[in-house]
Amino acid sequence: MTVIAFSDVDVLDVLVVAAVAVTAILAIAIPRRVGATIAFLVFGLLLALLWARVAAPDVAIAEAALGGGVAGALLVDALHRRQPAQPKRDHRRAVAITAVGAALGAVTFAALATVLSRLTAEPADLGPLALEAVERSGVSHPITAVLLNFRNLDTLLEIAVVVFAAVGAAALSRDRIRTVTDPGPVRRVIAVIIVPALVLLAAWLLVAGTSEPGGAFQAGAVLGAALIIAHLCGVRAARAAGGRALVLVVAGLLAFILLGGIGLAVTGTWLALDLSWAFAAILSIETLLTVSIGVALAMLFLAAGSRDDAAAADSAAAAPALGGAA
Amino acid sequence: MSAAALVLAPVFLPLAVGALSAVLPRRAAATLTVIAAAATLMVAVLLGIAVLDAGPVRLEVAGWAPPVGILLAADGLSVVMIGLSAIAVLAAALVAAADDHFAGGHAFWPLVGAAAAAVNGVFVARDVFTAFVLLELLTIASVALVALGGARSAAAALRYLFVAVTGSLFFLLAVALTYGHTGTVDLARAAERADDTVIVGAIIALTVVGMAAKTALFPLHSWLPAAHPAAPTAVSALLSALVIKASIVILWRIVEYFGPLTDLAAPLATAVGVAGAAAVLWGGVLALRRDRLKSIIAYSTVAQVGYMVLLVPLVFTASDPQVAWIGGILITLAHGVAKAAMFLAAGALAAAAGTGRLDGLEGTISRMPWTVAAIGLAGVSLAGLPPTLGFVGKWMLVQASLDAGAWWWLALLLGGGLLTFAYTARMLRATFNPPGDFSGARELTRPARTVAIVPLALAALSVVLGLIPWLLIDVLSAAPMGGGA
Amino acid sequence: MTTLQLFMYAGAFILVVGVAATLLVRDLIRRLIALNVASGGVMLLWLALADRGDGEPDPVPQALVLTGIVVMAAVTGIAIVLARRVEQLDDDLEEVEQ
Amino acid sequence: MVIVDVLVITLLAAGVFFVVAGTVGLLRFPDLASRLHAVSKADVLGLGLIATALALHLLITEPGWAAVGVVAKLALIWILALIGTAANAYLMAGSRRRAEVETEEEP
Repeated sequence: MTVIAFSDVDVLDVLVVAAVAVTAILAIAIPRRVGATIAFLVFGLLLALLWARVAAPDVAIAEAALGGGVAGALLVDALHRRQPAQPKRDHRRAVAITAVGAALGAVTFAALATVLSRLTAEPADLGPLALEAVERSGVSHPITAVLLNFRNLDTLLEIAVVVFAAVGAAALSRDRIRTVTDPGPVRRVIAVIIVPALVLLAAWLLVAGTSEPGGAFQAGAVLGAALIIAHLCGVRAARAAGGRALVLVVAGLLAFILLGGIGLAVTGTWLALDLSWAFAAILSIETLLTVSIGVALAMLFLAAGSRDDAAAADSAAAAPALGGAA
Repeated sequence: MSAAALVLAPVFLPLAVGALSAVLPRRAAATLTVIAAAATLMVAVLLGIAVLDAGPVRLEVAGWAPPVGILLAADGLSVVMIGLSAIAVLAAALVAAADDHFAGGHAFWPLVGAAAAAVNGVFVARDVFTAFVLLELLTIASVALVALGGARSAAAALRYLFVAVTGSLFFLLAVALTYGHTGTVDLARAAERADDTVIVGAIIALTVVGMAAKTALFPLHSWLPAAHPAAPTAVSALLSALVIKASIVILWRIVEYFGPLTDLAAPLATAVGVAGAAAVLWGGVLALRRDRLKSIIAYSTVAQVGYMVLLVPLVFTASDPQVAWIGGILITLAHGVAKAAMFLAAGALAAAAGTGRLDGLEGTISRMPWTVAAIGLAGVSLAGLPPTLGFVGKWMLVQASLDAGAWWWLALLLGGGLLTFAYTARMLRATFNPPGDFSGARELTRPARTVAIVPLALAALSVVLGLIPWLLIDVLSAAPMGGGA
Repeated sequence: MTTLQLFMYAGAFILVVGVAATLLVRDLIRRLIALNVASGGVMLLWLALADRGDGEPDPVPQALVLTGIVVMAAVTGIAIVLARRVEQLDDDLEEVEQ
Repeated sequence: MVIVDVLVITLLAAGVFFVVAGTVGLLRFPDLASRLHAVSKADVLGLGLIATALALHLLITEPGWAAVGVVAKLALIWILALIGTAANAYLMAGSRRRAEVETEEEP
């Protein structure tokens, strides 16, 4: 690589990238969980800014809703727990490990940068090909066309990832999901105002996704947030739906597979959509997927949630039995 | 319906059954899982016939051809691996259905469906990004399955998750380089267009590291002996027999398509071979020093992974790479069948004796001779002795090594076999009656009949396949590896 | 150097930093954060590659990144469930010992 | 025109000042109550001032129904932020209060 000329680069871009890099380092280097989590949330926010810079508004919305939103909520919730004391590591050893790690990292980065410098600046021809195919997909937003038509197998598998993560999480934390019985007046008001607003936003993202940025993932993430808030605010319907949550989660996946089968029966190819009904199929499957993703994310959050004090006391009482079994 | 439609059946069938199992009662879930596995086996047979007939079966999903759409294809490798997955899932499901203790809970059924769908998908994937998503589905399902082993297994499951996801990120980086360099994520199209030897070398190197971590190839193996034994027995069997094969197959595919394109592939392949050799010795020696059945078998997997990657250097040096390919694939199949038998038999013994420690198994042989026999037969196949499938695979690898003039691989193949023989013998010896005691009167909690039959049937299968290996060799030769799909 | 090259190298840097920390850090939650940082780096690299040239960016990698983000959220969820189990077990065992 | 520009810039500057002040308070104040006090009041006020500036700018430069729509969205953003911040501050303070009561009772 020759001398780096920053002439072509916007100063603001350099600043944002530098900020992203610094928050990334902070997120991994701060020893306490609270600090690391805050640095990570800032990192996610700045990333969303970068996504907007590389003309990826869909990813920016998803990052804000999922990366910063749900993953952030999960991490923040984990902060309730006492950080276990780390076994004291010999200070000299810790420095040595960090130094070796930094050296290896530098070498890896140098190698990777060498490889990356060999990539051409020419755009791939895949872009124009995909954009040109959009008009035969049933929707006008290119990313929705890729996700729900051209590469819908990837999307189906990805839904499966979320669904089975929720199934696994539910199995690993059975009987432990806390219920909020006395939400108090403030939470009740939040539930009345925020939850419908979020549900409305999710519906908007879903419908808009066929023609502009948005879609089932973003809508699902927002719906997930709404469900989590509803649960934490003690909304009775959210509590009652708890038992049937798994049914809602798997329904989206099963419907998607069924759609694949319909494609096979009608057009002779798995997951193929005929242009005459592609729009209707995409919108209806996206609606089911939104519910599926939303409920699955809420289940993941609630399964990961910390126990309340009563449960902690129960577990302390049960601990001797557990120790004996182990 | 054409043969092409069959390519996605081994993915959608278990996936749908898995999703249903999450909300169905246990009996229904178990029945459906067994039916789906049997149906998958049928599909594998039908696909095998189609491959014998007209070569690889291609499917352009959703009717979109690459580069816009996703291409899947079933060749000989896909067919035999799908067959293995069907058999392994069938065996694990039968055992888990007979005794819930071996399953670890109701979530076993949906998660097994997801894992089966993911591995079958990997076997037919020709699109690197689809392969990445499948690997992630497999990771989620397997990690959750390990965690079904009770509170103590959570730490092992989490360690497995970190290793597996980091491995996936390496692969995702390789996929990004593939797209950046060739403008496509379709394997065949990318291989056609790739012309930069450094970038292709980096793609192979990143895949090797990522998949080595996920497969537990030495020196990235240390999570496996923690995770596999911590899981419930039916899960241990599936993990060793099936799950690690997915990352192996991805490694093979990248070598198949990108290996011939760069000079850097040969040194990388040698490095993989050296790691494999070290795995065979290290895993074998540590297996000899463990004193719990499941732990010995897990270290045996670490050793056997070494054999599975041995074909990588051989396909670059042997004059007929097909022999190395087929030998490596057969040894991998043999490991799948034998290891499932071994883990299920070990689980049955441990459940009957009330302990998995070797010194607590004394006298189990006189009560459960067939279960002990299953361990013995499986060990014979793993050691590569006739008349088993393991022998056929090893024999072909020996031929390929001789052909390549690489006698050191030969020494390794034989030395590793001795180690396998030694730790199998050690397990068998632990089940004998104490010297001088011929009464055989030890009281055991006898497991259900299915639990005894299934491992024996699997062990018998490795012998049957060893006697008629041409069945598999024909399918594998019908679409030569590296010939494109 | 162009803006996209800057983004590309930044993505690689963040990835390396994240992976190194994933391997070295012991605290489970911090390790998980490191893994998420690493995945953010890969996504940045992908999106920079998608936006080469002056025209509309390639929608395919953008869709792939969306998929990747959702997958990481699911991984994070199940990892936190497991981390909680591990730490609870440690706590409970400690109490038993006391 | 100039007067409006001056007004917009003044509003923006004031908004930024309050947000920065709130953040400094969050970082520098000694305990939870005063931190919440700083961040929940100053931040929302800052956001409101910035939103007003943007709305004003838009209505003058590009008058029309489209601008009215955007202004409505800005108003909605501010109202939601207001509700969210207030509720968050209340819940955090309440949770700290309960924790304190419990620790007092325990020994």
